[in-house]
Amino acid sequence: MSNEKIVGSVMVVGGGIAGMQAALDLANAGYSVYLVEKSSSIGGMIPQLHRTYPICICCKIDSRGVECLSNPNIKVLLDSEVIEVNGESGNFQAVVRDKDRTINLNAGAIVLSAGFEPFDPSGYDTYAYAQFPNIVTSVELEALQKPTGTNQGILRRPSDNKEPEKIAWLQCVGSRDINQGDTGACSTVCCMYALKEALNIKDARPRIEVSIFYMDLRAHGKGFENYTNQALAKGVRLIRSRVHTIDPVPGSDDLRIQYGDEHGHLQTESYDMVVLSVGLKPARDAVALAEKLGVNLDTNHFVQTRPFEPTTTSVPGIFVCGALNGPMDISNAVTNASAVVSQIGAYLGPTASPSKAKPSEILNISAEPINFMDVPVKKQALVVGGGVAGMESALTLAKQGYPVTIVEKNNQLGGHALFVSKTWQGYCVPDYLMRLINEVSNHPKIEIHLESEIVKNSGYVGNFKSAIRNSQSAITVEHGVTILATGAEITKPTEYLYGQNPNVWNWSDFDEQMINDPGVFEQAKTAVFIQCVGSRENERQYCSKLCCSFAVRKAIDLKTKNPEMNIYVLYREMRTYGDREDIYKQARLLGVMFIRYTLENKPEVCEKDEGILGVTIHDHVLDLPVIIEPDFICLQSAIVSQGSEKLAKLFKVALDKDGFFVESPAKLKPIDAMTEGVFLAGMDLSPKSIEESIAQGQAAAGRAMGILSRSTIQVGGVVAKVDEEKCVGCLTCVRMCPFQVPIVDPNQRVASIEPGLCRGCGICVSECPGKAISVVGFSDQQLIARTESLLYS
Amino acid sequence: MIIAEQKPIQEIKAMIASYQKILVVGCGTCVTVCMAGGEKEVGIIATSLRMALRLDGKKPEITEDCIQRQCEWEFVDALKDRISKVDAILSSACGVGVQALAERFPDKPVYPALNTTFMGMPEKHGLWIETCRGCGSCELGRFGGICPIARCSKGLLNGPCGGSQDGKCEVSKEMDCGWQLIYGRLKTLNQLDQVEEILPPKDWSTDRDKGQRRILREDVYYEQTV
Amino acid sequence: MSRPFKEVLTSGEFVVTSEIGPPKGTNIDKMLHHIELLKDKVHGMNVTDNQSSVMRLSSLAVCHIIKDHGGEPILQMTCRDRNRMALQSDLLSAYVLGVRNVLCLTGDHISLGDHKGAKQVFDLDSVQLIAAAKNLEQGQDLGGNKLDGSVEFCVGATATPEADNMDSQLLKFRKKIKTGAEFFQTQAVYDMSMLKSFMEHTQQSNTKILAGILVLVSAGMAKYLNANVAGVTVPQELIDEIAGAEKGKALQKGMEIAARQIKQIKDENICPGVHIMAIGKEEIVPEILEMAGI
Amino acid sequence: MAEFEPKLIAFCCINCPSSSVTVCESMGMSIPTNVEVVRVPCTGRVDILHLLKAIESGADGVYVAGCSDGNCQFTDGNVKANRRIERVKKLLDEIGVGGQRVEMYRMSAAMGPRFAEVAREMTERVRGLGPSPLRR
Amino acid sequence: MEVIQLKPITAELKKVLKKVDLNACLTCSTCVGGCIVTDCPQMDGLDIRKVLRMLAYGMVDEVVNSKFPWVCTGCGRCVHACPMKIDIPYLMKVIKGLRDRDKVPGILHKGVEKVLATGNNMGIPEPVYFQVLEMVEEEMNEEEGFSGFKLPIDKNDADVVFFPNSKEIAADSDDMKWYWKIFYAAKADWTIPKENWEAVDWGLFTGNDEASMTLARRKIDFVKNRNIKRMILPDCGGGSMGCRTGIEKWKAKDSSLSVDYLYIYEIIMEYIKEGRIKVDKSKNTKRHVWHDSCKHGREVERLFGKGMYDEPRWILSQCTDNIVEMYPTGPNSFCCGAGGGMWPGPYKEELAYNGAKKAESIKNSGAEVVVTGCSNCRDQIMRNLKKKYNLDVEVKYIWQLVAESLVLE
Repeated sequence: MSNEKIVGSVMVVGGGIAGMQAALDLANAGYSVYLVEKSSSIGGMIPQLHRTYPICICCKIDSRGVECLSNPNIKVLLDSEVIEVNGESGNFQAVVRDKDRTINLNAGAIVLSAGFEPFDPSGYDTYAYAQFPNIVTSVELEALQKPTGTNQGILRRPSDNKEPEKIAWLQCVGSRDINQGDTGACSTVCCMYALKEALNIKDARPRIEVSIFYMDLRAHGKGFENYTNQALAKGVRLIRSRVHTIDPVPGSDDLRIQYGDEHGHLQTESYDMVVLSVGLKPARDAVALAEKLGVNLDTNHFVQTRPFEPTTTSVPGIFVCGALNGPMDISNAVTNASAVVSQIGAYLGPTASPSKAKPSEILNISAEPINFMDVPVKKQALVVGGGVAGMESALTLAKQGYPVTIVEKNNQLGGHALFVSKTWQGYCVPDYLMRLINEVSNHPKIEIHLESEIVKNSGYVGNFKSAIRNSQSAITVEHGVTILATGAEITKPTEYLYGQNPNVWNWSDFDEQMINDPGVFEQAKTAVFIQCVGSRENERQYCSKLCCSFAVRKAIDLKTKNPEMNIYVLYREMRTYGDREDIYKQARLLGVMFIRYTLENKPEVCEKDEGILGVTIHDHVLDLPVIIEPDFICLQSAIVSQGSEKLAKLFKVALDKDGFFVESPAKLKPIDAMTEGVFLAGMDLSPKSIEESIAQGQAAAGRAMGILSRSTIQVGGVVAKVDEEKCVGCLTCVRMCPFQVPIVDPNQRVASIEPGLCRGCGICVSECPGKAISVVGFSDQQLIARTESLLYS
Repeated sequence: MIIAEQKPIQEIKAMIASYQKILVVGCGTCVTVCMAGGEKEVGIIATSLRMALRLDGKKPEITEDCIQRQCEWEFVDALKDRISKVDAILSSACGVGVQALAERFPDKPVYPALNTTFMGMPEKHGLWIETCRGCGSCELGRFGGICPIARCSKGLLNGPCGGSQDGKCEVSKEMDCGWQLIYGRLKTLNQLDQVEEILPPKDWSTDRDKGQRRILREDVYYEQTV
Repeated sequence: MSRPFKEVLTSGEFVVTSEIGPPKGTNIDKMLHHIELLKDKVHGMNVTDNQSSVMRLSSLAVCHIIKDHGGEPILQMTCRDRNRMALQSDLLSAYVLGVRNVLCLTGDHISLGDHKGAKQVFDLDSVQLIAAAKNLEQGQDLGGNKLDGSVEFCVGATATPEADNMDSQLLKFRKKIKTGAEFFQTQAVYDMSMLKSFMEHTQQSNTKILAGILVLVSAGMAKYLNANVAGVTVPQELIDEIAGAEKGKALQKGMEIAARQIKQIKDENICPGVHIMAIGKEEIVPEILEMAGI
Repeated sequence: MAEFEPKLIAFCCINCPSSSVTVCESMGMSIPTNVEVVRVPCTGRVDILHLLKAIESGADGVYVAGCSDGNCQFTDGNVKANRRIERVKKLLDEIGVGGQRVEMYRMSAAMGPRFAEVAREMTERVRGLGPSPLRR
Repeated sequence: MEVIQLKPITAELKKVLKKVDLNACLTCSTCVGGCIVTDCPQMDGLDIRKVLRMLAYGMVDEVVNSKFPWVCTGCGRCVHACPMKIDIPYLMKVIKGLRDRDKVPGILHKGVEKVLATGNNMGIPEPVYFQVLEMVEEEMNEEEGFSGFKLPIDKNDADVVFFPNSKEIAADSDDMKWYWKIFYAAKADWTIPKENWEAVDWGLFTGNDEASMTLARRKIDFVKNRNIKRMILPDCGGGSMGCRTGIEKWKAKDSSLSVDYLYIYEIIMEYIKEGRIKVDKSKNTKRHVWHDSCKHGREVERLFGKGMYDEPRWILSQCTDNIVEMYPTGPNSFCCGAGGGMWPGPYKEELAYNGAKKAESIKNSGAEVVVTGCSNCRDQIMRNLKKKYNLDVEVKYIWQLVAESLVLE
């Protein structure tokens, strides 16, 4: 650890999911934390929700709160408000007031994580929210659905306690609306939460009809598309229309919705309840505090961060994470919180020693005492992949003094970002990338292996050993943590005359050209961008996420250079989520035409004489074909996994059906792999933009700090053990373990289970046909004895 | 590996219903791996039988054991003491193991808990397929390593029958046409010429048609002298 | 009066054969009616051998009856029910009963029929059965023993012009030709373009291909064939055509289609002949031939 | 005669379902006293034998309370358990005890009263089936 | 098949359309769902979203030649909820202005020509105008309580000026009495112009900004020349909108220009509040409902910051205790269907269709008396919708209600 570093505590303002995560990660890395929460409990928004998407964490949130409250390194200040802050980065003095006293505290860094508040829809006179009891906000609906609520989980409508039969959701209430909603931005999460609410209701009471009125279905995140398809299959109805007015049905408490359908006809439907999917607004108090601190806000009043520094505010030493930074979902909030921790770690030294892990609940219920073993931690990291995510994580850890080995399969660092000219905001990527590569290449703690790959890995958290091989040599490194950031690939389109006509570009080639010689495109009279090329169809039922923003950015750049250019973006759903909505609007205002197509009605590209391109697309509004003769076409082809099977096997990380790494099923760990001590960042998890990759890279470093900052790590406990005498090497355990822990070494012929990796679920024990495995504390004998004693008592 | 599957509990029960003391013996080799008769399954069979018999008003004593291989005298012999205390043996081994027990313990009735099915392997965990018929004269070299005897439902040697469609057998759409597999593999290996030759009718004399087959290895043959 | 089938095959005439299905039982009245009806209209009557693995009166016995009635029988032999001994023995028997034509097939799997628990044989395959017949012609049995008195057959085999696995089917087809098959009766064909492309594979040999014409009796049958019978594909337009027929006229429409196809095969000289299958409705064959102008 | 009170064993995952127990308690809902809970790290740990033994030892019914779909901490321990429960049902049907005495329930903590509901539901079901034939 | 022909929008046109960011359109259908014209059978499948899309594609001629902008009443319910706040009423007005004047539907352009030439839309000569006024004046004098009533024409230094509407002069002259009675009862210092008195502004309805400006200027000049303190904006929604917009535009051109104006509601409120007139609630026991005219409410709010919602309701509450509300109401209320020149225009079937939503609102409210503040709205509801949609209601001007409730001392 570098000696010149200032040490200090950290003040985290806001005790929601992001604040808790930041506090816990900091505490685990040895920082004293003040967690300031203005309400009387921590947890933030999530405890108000019925369930969370895509996996429910409701049952975990309380224990997380308990973890914060009981952590010796965290001081939780409830009912508290920050009154005043003086000083500067490394040495802030804050005045915090709770119900009956004023506390002065010192902090080396401040984390703003006070989240959001739901938009108040009273301003929409057309939706008459205040007027009719059966129009509720999505947040109120969560409360109505909650099993601990007054209705004990049975949804009843407020006016007469009747169980509703038909419910409608109206999207974008307080989002994407500069008129009554007063916000241009998309709130990012509402499409998914509405789907979740609808699906939950449908699951509980299949006869209830659920409809969602929406503009663009923003199912851009990992697994979202799949979830949407499930919802559709289960009968959730999606209606593409923004509703003008909710009318009462005379003589009843029902509500009538008249809407313009996709063909411009008026449709009328009655509902028992209407849910307004309200958008996310930055928490007012937090915004006030941010302003007091001199922190810059963005156009939508969220805390602004610096280019390429997704958690750094305009004031040194003050960081932001969670929805105060902009609408985001839980996993992004958690990721950003961990990223903040790593950024603090890069300049501020810890004041305490890492907090010890609490014994888990499994231990409390086991039938025998559990023993652990302390094993020293190798204070070194291995980063696989030298793209943005990998480099950011490596650099962050190196800055804290930990040696890092980067293994990159290509002959240079940079990864996919090498072909990107600008971020969606318009920030110059090549400049940033060169800076980052220089810093990484010249950092004394970072060792870089280019054109190399990992060929072997063994060990467990704190004690990994990996073999790195290139064409000349093979070396072995020992490391306490592993960060996988191997990126993704771009498919080559197989349609739209790609490869047949020189003016049909794939977007990566296109953007590389934009870096080298944008003149090629800037003189064009007409340009066409086609979205979702190979995404969201056939075998690839997911959204490649960044293509919408990409096309919009490029259209703006081209249109700015050459306002006379006619630009057409042919899309299926515009997924410019969050602030990206601003550039979507900017592009429209510049005259870029956006034409929606469906899978049944895909654009047709043909080549006329002399290679002139022709595009036919059906205009979704006029219901007529449009013929465009573009000078070039840019295809936004799908982003796919680059074949991570080998690495996945080596590091015991699961792959999803699309070939991307699967994050821990322990829910609130979006960048932890299933194997402890292995972290995932960047596009190998799912397609994402550069700043999201940066955040994940930094977050991986933040999570890694929790391990590297310790001198020893505990191994053992509730783990599976193989009886070698009985084992017949049948491979059942190998095939059944969700974490690929057991191995049958061909030389040893029996299974072995590394206690450092085993999670103690006991699945292999129950599957083993030879009864050769048992799990400490939960053996067959113990469980059967317990059963019998209960029955005989 | 030998693949077997459990008989229905009622069928097993009917066989052993008249006995009071029964030993269920598992085998730790093939049938453990194919999840039909290892220690775990022995437990399930024994427990199930106890319950089934109790419902019939009986109170049998059913004990459990599992040995490494029921097809080896040494392992079988180790059961001697336990078997002497029971009225009947239920073997959850393959037919080989059942017969081994029967031969070693001539005074105890032995019953099979499994149907021994075929030689094969798991295609996926929990799905086993037959791949060898043990015909005694292996011609796999000619067929690209895929046996037409075991994997063509008609055992044809000169090409597929007309019932092959979409790569599947006429018997079941679940079953691959063995000949399509052979053809595809030989094509990949660029060895299609190997099947151009018209094969004469197979010599089945190595099959079991001459009665129980035996192999005697002079170099290792060793007459046990007690 | 019938002529030897072999003679017709080599005469260059357009060859027409039809199928005769033996009854399940001993009542042969209907079958005899069919034989009488067809014996002068077709060049050969092909008797199925426990077709679809359903046990029936034996092919050999029926062939003998046909012979008695003045028709030209073609004996179907499958490899499912007899081992090489029985097959050879039956071939000898056929010869002495005056049967001169034999069609060698593999046979359907036992599990498709009405004796699912029976032990199936498949000691020989169809190629080997052709070889066995040829071998008998040489005065030898498969055991290498000399015969006292040999046989002489016109040996046929089957092919599937619309098979989806054409490559591997052609492998066997070539072997059948090489072994000495003199004629082929094909699986039902509906798509003439596929038949044409199949015929390109036969150019080098002297063997005669008789295109299989399976008369459709309803749209349901067509759909059943598509779904369940390997190597048969009824094009959608034919299904539509049949489905579009007036009520009660589906069979008539099916006959029209069959006649049209036969006519096309003949007029365009696609194949040297046809083999008509009118499962259980053999009485319609003469009318079809008339409609086809034969 | 007093109403038959079935003895039930519930194998309960310590994650969502156990939280559900807590939620039930916090809502003042009681879990029927005839239900005995055996906690396991994951329902993936529940073996066929455990269920059979419970029935053999005199339980009138056994059920497994696992996490809801897609919510298993160990990816799919609940799914694996479910498959085993299906086999136990078949076995018990064959034996004559009746497969209905065994059930798998999936629940999330958010379903709160669900645990108590399930306990009552299963109790009712088994009450309807009567005492285990092995106890008669 | 018809194909969309892509046409670049001319620079000139771009300038015209510049004020409206029609490109901001999200094609979300909010406007379609809120527009009374949607699904009108006579529109050949055109709807507001399609019209915007056509313009975005440069299909300006097609839109200009279509009926749509003329059937659109400019009610502003679209822009009220449009998430991108696209000023569709303005856009429709601009498009109307692009139509060759000889192709302007019906009598609208002729009316404009007449008002420019003669001072009123119908070209009523001054002697006829005086004749009518004198006749009504005489009749007023005969009514109990109004003897001695004298019509103040072209009076200098008056407190307020009131503009009649040619429809009243030509056919419904009795309708003027209600105003006059109020002025009389309040002992108001008021006047009515001799020339250029037309309240209605068909320049607004035909996209003829120049004419609209001229009409506004005439009113300003009258106020200035006669030294009138305050101008009562015409009751006609379009008239008031055109006039007020014109005044603001003239003010923008000449910062020294100051013109005080107010709505009829405000002056009546003033009279009641100051006790200058008294009204008797007991006379009006039926269920009354207020109809919000778009161009007194929503559009005024949007363009000038405050709509006349509370003022008429307050007046109503002075005249009766039996008041109900329609739904939707206030800023979201439906247009009567006759705005934007639809009432005098030639599209009668469309006129009826346009009013369907309002008729439904009225029916659902259960009201027996519909009170309006715009002559267009009143005529549409009273003379058209009542019959077309079987509305069993009375329709009254708000000043009628006040006049009928007056307690004369």
